[in-house]
Amino acid sequence: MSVKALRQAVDSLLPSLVPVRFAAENGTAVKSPGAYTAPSDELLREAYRRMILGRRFDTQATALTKQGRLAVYPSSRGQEACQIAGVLALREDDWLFPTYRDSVALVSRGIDPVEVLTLLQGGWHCGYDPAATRVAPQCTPLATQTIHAVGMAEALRRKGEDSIAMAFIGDGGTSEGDFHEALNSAAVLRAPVVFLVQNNQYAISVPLAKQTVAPALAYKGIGYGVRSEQVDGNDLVAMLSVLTAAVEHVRSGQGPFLVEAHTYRMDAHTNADDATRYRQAAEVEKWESADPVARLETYLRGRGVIGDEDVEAARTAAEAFAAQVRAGMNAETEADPFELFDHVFAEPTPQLREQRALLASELHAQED
Amino acid sequence: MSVKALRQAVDSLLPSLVPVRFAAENGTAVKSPGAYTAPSDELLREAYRRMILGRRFDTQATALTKQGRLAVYPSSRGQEACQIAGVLALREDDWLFPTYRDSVALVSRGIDPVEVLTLLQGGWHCGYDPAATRVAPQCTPLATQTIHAVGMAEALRRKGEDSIAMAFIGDGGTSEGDFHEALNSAAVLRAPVVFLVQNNQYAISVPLAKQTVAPALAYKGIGYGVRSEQVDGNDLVAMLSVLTAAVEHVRSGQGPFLVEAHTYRMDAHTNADDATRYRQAAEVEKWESADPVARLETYLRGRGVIGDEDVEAARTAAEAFAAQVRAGMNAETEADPFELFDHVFAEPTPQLREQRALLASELHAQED
Amino acid sequence: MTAVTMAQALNTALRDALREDERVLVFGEDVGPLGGVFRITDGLTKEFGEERCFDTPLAESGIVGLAVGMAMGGFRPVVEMQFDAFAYPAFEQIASHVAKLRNRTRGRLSLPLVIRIPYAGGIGGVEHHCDSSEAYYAHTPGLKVVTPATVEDAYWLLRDAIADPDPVVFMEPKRLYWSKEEAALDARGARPFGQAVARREGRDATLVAYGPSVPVALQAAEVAAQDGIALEVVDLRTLVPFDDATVTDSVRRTGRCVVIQEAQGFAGVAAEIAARVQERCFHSLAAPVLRVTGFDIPYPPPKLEHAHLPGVDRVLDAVDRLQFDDEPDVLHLAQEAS
Amino acid sequence: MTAVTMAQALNTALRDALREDERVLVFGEDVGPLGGVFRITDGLTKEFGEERCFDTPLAESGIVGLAVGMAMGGFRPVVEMQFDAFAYPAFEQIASHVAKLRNRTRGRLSLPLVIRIPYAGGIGGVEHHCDSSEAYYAHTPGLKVVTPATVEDAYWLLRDAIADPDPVVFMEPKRLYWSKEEAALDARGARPFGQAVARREGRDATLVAYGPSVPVALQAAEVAAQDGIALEVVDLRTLVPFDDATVTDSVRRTGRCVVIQEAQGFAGVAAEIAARVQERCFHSLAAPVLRVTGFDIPYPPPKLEHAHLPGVDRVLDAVDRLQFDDEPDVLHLAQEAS
Ligand SMILES: Cc1ncc(C[n+]2csc(CCOP(=O)(O)OP(=O)(O)O)c2C)c(N)n1
Ligand SMILES: Cc1ncc(C[n+]2csc(CCOP(=O)(O)OP(=O)(O)O)c2C)c(N)n1
Ligand SMILES: [Mg+2]
Ligand SMILES: [Mg+2]
Repeated sequence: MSVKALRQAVDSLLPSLVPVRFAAENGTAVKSPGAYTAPSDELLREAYRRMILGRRFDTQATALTKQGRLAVYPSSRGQEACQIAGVLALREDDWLFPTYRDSVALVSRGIDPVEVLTLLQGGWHCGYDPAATRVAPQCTPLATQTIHAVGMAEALRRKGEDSIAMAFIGDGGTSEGDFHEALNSAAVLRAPVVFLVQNNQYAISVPLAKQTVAPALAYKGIGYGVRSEQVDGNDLVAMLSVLTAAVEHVRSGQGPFLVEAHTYRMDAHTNADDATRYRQAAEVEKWESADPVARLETYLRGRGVIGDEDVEAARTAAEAFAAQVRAGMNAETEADPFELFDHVFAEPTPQLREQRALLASELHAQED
Repeated sequence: MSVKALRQAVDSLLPSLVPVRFAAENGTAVKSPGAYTAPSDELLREAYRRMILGRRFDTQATALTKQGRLAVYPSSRGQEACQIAGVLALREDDWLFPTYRDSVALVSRGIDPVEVLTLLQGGWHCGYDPAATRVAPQCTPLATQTIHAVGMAEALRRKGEDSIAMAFIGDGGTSEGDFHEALNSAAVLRAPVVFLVQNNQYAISVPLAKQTVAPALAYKGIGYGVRSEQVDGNDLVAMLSVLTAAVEHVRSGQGPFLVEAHTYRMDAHTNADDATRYRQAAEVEKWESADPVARLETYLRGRGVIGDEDVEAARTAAEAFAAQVRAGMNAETEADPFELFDHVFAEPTPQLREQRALLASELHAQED
Repeated sequence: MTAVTMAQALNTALRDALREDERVLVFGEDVGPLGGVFRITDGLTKEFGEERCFDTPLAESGIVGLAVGMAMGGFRPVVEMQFDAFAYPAFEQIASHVAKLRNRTRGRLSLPLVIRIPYAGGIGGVEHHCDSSEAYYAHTPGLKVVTPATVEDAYWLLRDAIADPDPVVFMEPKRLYWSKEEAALDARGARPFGQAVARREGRDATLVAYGPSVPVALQAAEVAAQDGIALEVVDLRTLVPFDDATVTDSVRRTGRCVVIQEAQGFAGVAAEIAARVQERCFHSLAAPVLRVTGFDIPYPPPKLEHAHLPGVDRVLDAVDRLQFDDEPDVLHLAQEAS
Repeated sequence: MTAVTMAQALNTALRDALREDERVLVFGEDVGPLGGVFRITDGLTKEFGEERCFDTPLAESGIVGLAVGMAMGGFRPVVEMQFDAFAYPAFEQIASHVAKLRNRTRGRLSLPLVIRIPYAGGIGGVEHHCDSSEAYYAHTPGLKVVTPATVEDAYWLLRDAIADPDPVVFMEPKRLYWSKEEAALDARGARPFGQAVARREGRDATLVAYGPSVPVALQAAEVAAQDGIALEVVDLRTLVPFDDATVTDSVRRTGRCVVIQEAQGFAGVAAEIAARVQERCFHSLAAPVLRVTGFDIPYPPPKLEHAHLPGVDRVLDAVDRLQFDDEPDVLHLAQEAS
C-alpha cells in the first residue's frame, strides 16, 4: 500500500475530532457535519414522543423505588437520547443487547414496562421474552454482553438475515477485557454489530478521567480496524443521524461500527447510591442545562417540527403510560419457589428433583 | 482544546504510517526516520555479539530437543533483534516480563542458560531467581504478564526508583483481554512501562490476518492514550533506536509506550509443532532473506563498524557458549519430590504436612 | 468496648494496617472517595491520600494482575472485588498467578496480597450479586481462604490476612456487614489464624459452619436446646488452612455432625468437610455426616431466596435425621420425585 | 470394529455431528487448518469449510461469549479451550452466562453449546498445561460436566453433549487421547447420558473413578484380584448429572468405597462423592469412604508428576486401609510430621 493509501485507511477509521452535533446545548441548530444527514421530521416527531415517554417512565421508576415498589433502579435520566436513538435506528428484527441501565431503551422498544422492571422488582429474572422481542436480558456483568452481540450478529449473517445486532455499554465497561475481545472478534469476523458506548462520565463513583486517558473512547476503534465515531449523546438529532449511518454501514456488510456518545448520568448510579460523595452539584447543574429532552424540544420547536399540540399530546401519553406502570407495579407478582428447579436445565437432573422434594417437604412442614 | 490542538494530540499518539527502519532487508542503510537517532557504534558492536550468541543459543536449544535433552523449546529464531534490542534498551535495575518465547532475551540479559531452560527441561519451575535478575518468570498464560509489568512499574515509581518495566507479548497475545486492561491501567496510572509486541505473524497456526484487521497492532495505543510506534523487528538498529527512545520516554515520567515489532517466527511454534500444516515454504523463504542476524552483519560491515575479526570473535564466543549449554544440559538435575510441598505457602499447612507424610510412606514402601 | 458492625471492624482493620505498614495499599472499584459500595473503605482516601487508597479502571483481571505486580515489587496490596460474581473475570489471574507464583519461583517470590470479596446472599440482591464462590478458591492450591462470622474475627482475620506472606482470599459474608457486636479491636485476640473455634458447646451433635452460616447454626442450636438437644457449633474461620483437629475432636465427642454451607451443595466446601469428618471419625459416628446447603441452582431472585438459603428449619430437620437409619429422608423424597 | 484412539473417536464425533446437523459449528484456537494442538479437529476445515470449523482470535472469554451469542442465534457451537488452565480467562462467561442463561430467561432461551477442555496431566506437560479443573465446573449450577474414560464413550458422550439442549463442559483426559480400543462408533451405544457404569464387577469394595483415573482403578483392581480381593470399578462418565443409583447400589453391596480423582483433593469432586456415599450408604459401610487424589499443590513439573498422580499403589494402599479402625494411617503420619 502506498503511504497515501495507508494514511487514508487510517483516517477512515478515526472518529471526528469533536463530537458530532446538530443542536447546540440551548437547542439552536448548529452547522451540521458534512457526512451525516438529519433524520426526517416525521422520525424526529416520533423520537420526541418517545423522549417524553422515556423520561416520564424513568422518573416514575425512580419514584417507585422511594415507595418500595422497586428494589433498585439505575436511572437513565440524561441518557434518553442515546437509548432512544439506538432503538429508533434498529429494525424490529434487529437484536439489542442492553445493560441494566437501559430500561428506557427497552420500554421504547415496546416491551411491557412491568416486564422490563421484573428483575429490579426482585422477581423472576429478565421478565420479558428475549426471543420474541429480540432483546437480550439486561446484562449486569459488565461488557460481557458485547461478545454475545457479536455472536448473535455472526449468527444472523450466517443465516442470511440482513438484521444486525447492537450492543450498549457504559464508559466504565469499556475498561473490561471482554469489550476488547468483542471489538476484535467483531472486526475479524466482519460481524454486523454496532457498539454504542454511553459515556455518561461515571462508573458508579469513578469519573472518566480515572477510567481512560485516551482523547476519546471512540479512538479505540482503529486498534481493531473498526470504524468509529463520537457524538454529542445529549443531542437526539445527532445520535439518530450517526446511529442510522452506523446501522447502514453494518447492515451493508462493511463490518462493525463503534459509536461513543458523550452524555451524563443525571441521577446517582442507582437509588441506593449517594452521588454527593463523589461529585459536585455545580457539575450536575451544568449538565442539567444540556438536558437532552429540553434540547430536542427547543430544537424541534425552533424548526417548526413540533408545536404546542405535539408537546401536549406527548405529555398526556406519557402520563397515561406512567399510570399504567404504577398500576402494573401494584399488582403483586407471584413467585413460585418450585420454579427455581425448572429452568436450570431443560430437564431437571435427579439431584434437582431430590432438592425440589426436600423444599416441598420443608414448605409442607411450615404449613403445618 | 482547539481543534488544532486536538489534532496534534491525536497525531502524537499515532505510530508512523510505515514501520521504522534503518537497514533495508539486504542490509544497506536507508534514510533514517527523522525522530530516531541511530545507536552508537559501540552499542551496535555489543548488539552484534549478542545477536550471534543469541542465534547460536537458539539453534543449540532446538538441537537439544532433537536429542531429547529438552522437553520442548519455542524458538526465537528470527526474533533475535526484538529480544536483544529489548534487553539492551534496559538497565540492569529495570524489570523484564518475558513470555515462554523469550529465552534469547534472558540469555542476553546474562541469566545462566541452564537456568533459563530449567522449565523447558521438565524440571523445577522458572529456574532463575526473579528478584535477583529482575526478570519475571517466563509467562505462559498469554498477556497476563503485561499487567504484572504495570504493577511492577507502578511499584518502582512509588518507591522513587527511576527504573522501569518492559513487558514482551506476541501478536496473538494482544487479542486477550488482559492486554487491554494492562494498556489501560498503565495509561491511567502513568506507569513507567514499555510494551513490546513481537508480531511474528503467527499465534501457533493462526496468521495475523485472523488475529486482527487493524492497520497495525501499534494503532491500539491511541485508544488508551498510549504513545505507540511500529518498527521493522528484523532491523536491530531500528529496534534499538526506537526502544531506547521508548525507554527514555517512560523513564522520564511521560507514561507508558507501546512498540510493535514486525518480525517472523522462522521455526515452528515449538519443536512439537508442524508448521507445514498451515504455512507455505515460499513465505518462510521470503522471510529467511530478511534474517535479522545477517542483515545486521551486512549493515555493520557496510558502515565499517565491524570487520572480519569481530565476526570471527563473536562466532567463537558463541560456539563456546553453545558448548557450555550442552554441558550444562547433560548434567542431570535432581528433582526432589518433597519440595513439592515446600513452596505452596511460606509455611506448609497441616494438610500439606499430612500429604507430604503420605508421599514419604509411599516412597518408603517403594524402596522396600 | 463499644458496639461496632462488621463493616466498621473491617474498615478499622484496613485503617490500622495502612497506618502500621506503609507497604499496604488499598485499591479496586469505587474504594476511593465513595468508600466502596459497602463503605468498607470509607474515609481511607481522605486519611491516607489517593496514593494509598485509590480507584482503578473497571477491570477485575487488571486489578488482581496489578496487585500481583505490585506485590512482586514489595507492596502489600489489598484489593476489593465489588461482588462475588465480579471476581470471575479475574479467575485466571487468581488461579494461574496469585495461587502459583511462589511455587513457580521455587519460593523466591512471595505474594503477600489480599483479595477481599463480599459474598453470599440474604440481602435481596439482584442476579450476579449473591454467589457463594468460596469453593472455587478453596479448591485452588496456593490460596488461603478466610471467612469471618463475627465482628471481632472480621477485624483480626483481616489483619492476619494482610500480615500473611501468602495470598489470601478474604470472603466477607455481606449479610453480616451490619451485624453488631461489642468487640475489642485494640488488643490482640487470642485465636491464631488457621484455627477453628467452638462458638457453643454441646454433647449431642456438632454443627460445622463458616461465614454467613454461623449465625444460622447458633440459632438452630438455641432452638434445639429448648428441646433438650445440645448442639456444638464450630466456626471454621479459615477454610484453607483447615483446622482438622478442632472439628475432629468435636465430632469424636458428639458422634454426630451436620455441615452447613450457604453455597450450592455439589462439590462445595461442605462436601470436603463431610468427607474429611467421616474419614477421620468413622467409628465414632452414630449417623452419617449430613450436609445442609443451598440448592444446586443459580442464586435465586430476592423474592425466592428464602426458599434457597439453608435456614434454621433445614438445619433442625437434618439434626432430626441424625438419629435414624441408613436411608436419609432425602432418598425417599427422591423416589417420590422420580 | 477397528481399533481407534480416543482422539480419533472425538474427531469422528465432531465430523458426524457436523454432517448431521448444519447448526453445529466448531471453533477456537488453532482448530482450523492445524486441526488443534491435539489434532481433535483434524481435517474438519478441509471437509466442512472455514464457515463450519474456524480459528478465532486468541481470546478465550471472547470464544465462549461468541458461542453464547451464536447459540442464542440458533447455532450449536462446539468450542475448544486449548488446555485446562487456558479456559480460566473464560470463567466469567462460563459461570455467569453459559451456566445461567436458561434460568435468567425463565427457560425462554436454551444454550445448546459444548465447551471441550483437554484436561489433567500425565503427559509431561509444562506448567499451566495439566490442571484438573473439573470441580470448578461441576460446582457451578447450570453446567453439565462430562468426562469420558473409554474410546467408545468419548464418541457417544460427545455426540450426546452436542445434541443436548443445555451447555456441556466436556472434559477430555488428555493422557487418554492416544489410548486405543476396538470401538463401534457407528451404532448407538446402549448407555444413556447421565448414567454411570460398572467397568468391572467385584464384591469386596467399590472404586469410584472418572476420566483419567478409570484406567488406574482398573489396573488396581487387576492387581488386587491377584491377592484375592475383588474390586468393583464404577466409571461415572458424567459428573453432572450424577448417577447416585449406580454408585449407591454398588457400595451397598460391597460395603467399602474408595474414590479416585487426579485433581487436588480439597473440595474436589471426590469430596462430593465421598460425602454422598456416606450420606446414602452409612449403615452398609464397614469402613470410611476413602479418597485417593492428587495433592493440594499446583500441578508439578514433568519430572515430579509421578509423585503427585494417584497411581495404582496409592489406590491399593487405600484399599488396604478399608479394613481397619477409626484412624486412617494418614493421621498417624500427620502426627509424625508435625
Ligand atoms: C464485571 C463487573 N464488575 C463490576 C460490576 C459492578 N458494577 C455495576 S455497574 C458498575 C459501573 C459501570 O459503569 P459504566 O460501565 O460506566 O456504566 P453506567 O453504570 O455508568 O451506565 C459497576 C462497577 C459489574 N456489574 N460487573
Ligand atoms: C491464555 C492462553 N491461551 C492459550 C494459550 C496456548 N498458547 C500458547 S502459545 C499460543 C500462541 C501465542 O501466539 P503469540 O502471542 O503470537 O506468541 P508467539 O508464540 O507467536 O510468540 C497459544 C494459543 C496460552 N498459553 N494462554
Ligand atoms: Mg458510566
Ligand atoms: Mg506470534
